[in-house]
Amino acid sequence: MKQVTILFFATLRDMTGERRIMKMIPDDMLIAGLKDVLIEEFPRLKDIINSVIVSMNHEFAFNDAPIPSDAEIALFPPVSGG
Amino acid sequence: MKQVTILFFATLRDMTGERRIMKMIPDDMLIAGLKDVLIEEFPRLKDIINSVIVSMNHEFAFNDAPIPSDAEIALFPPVSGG
Amino acid sequence: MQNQTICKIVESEIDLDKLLEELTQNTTGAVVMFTGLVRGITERKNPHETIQLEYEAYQPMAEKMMQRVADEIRLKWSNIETIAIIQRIGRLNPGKPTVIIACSAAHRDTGVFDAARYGIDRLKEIVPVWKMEIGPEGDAWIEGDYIPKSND
Amino acid sequence: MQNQTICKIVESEIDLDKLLEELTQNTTGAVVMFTGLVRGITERKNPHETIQLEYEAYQPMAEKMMQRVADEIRLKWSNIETIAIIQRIGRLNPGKPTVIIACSAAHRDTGVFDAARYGIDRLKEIVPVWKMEIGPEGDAWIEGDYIPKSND
Repeated sequence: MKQVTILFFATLRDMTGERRIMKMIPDDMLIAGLKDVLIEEFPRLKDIINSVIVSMNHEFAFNDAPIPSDAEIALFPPVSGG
Repeated sequence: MKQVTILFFATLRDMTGERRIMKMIPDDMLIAGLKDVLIEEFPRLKDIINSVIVSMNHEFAFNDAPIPSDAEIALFPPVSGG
Repeated sequence: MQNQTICKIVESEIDLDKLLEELTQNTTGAVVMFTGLVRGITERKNPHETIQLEYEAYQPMAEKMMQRVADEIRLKWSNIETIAIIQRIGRLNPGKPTVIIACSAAHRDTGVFDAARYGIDRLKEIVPVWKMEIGPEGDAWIEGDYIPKSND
Repeated sequence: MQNQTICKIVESEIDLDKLLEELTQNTTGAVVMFTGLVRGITERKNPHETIQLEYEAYQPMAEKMMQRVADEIRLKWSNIETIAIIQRIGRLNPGKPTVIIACSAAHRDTGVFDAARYGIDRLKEIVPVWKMEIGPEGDAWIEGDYIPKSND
């Protein structure tokens, strides 16, 4: 098992009620697997998870990416800055 | 006869040694005729008169333009501002 | 003088005159600055009035992605000298500048306009910043529509 | 608020932050400012160092022609809101801003970049301003190469 930090921004923070959580995950878990775990914990994510953007250690991350120990993972909607 | 004011800018001022002169010209004189008069007065203009830009009352003016009374005419090189 | 890249998230006003100095090297003859501002009145698509916008950033990733935008600009327009990408966050009133993309170069025909244009377009795709509209009937997040690709 | 056009020759520093405010209406979301500066070192064509440039204008005609440039911009890009065209004259050191062309609009995809680009290109064709290079071996007028046409 390894520990990761998960951050939620904008609408994702509103939907989960969380800014930042810590999680223990299996060593071989990919981003796709982490999404399933999060949907279980936050059922409101289910309908929108495919449009959620995921970053890992400040880079965009996709379903097939393995997760290193102590990764900082963030979930957020499409950006709207500027 | 009518009176006109003639202004010289940049290289044209250096070549003529004048900033501003007043001139009496015939009533039916066009810009082309005025150029001839100025070449006579300032022979150094002869070689470059075709690349000299002429304005009349703050609009670009060309050889066939008639000259109204009290016109403000300016002679200058291609612009180089900015 | 070396070409500089300034990428930052700020919470206070952006001083354009100071920024222009930072963009100016001894070879610089042309600077293009794009400024995005909070519109008080929006007429396009969904016409509405804005009371305030609240900007939030995922700051370390945002600054990294701004650096990526700058790197992309340099790859496309190799004559660009200094690049500044600055996003202001927090609550902002209509009329306030929120983002600046500025590029300098020796001459104006070196892509300096296109580079600034590309910079703001890319910022709105990959830099993790979000804005919330503060309205009389409550607050609403404004969502973008760009889904990053594996080469972003 | 009405679309404004600011055309002027000035002899003192141009305050960009103040200018940005003048360009901002309640519908404005995007401003592009082009700044031209005195290069200390020029590498293109005839490489040289510049000590100072002295700018001279035929002021009443210059302001009229700036207004014409602004009118042309509005004809081509009807969504442009405020336009500012400001030329500084006098003796200027390297690094100093000499000309600003700025355009505002509601959105960045309304031609605001192209409008500013067109503005500086046209200024360098039809606005009667000249610059003289102040050099160690004497002074020399810099000449442009555009010959106005009857529709300028």
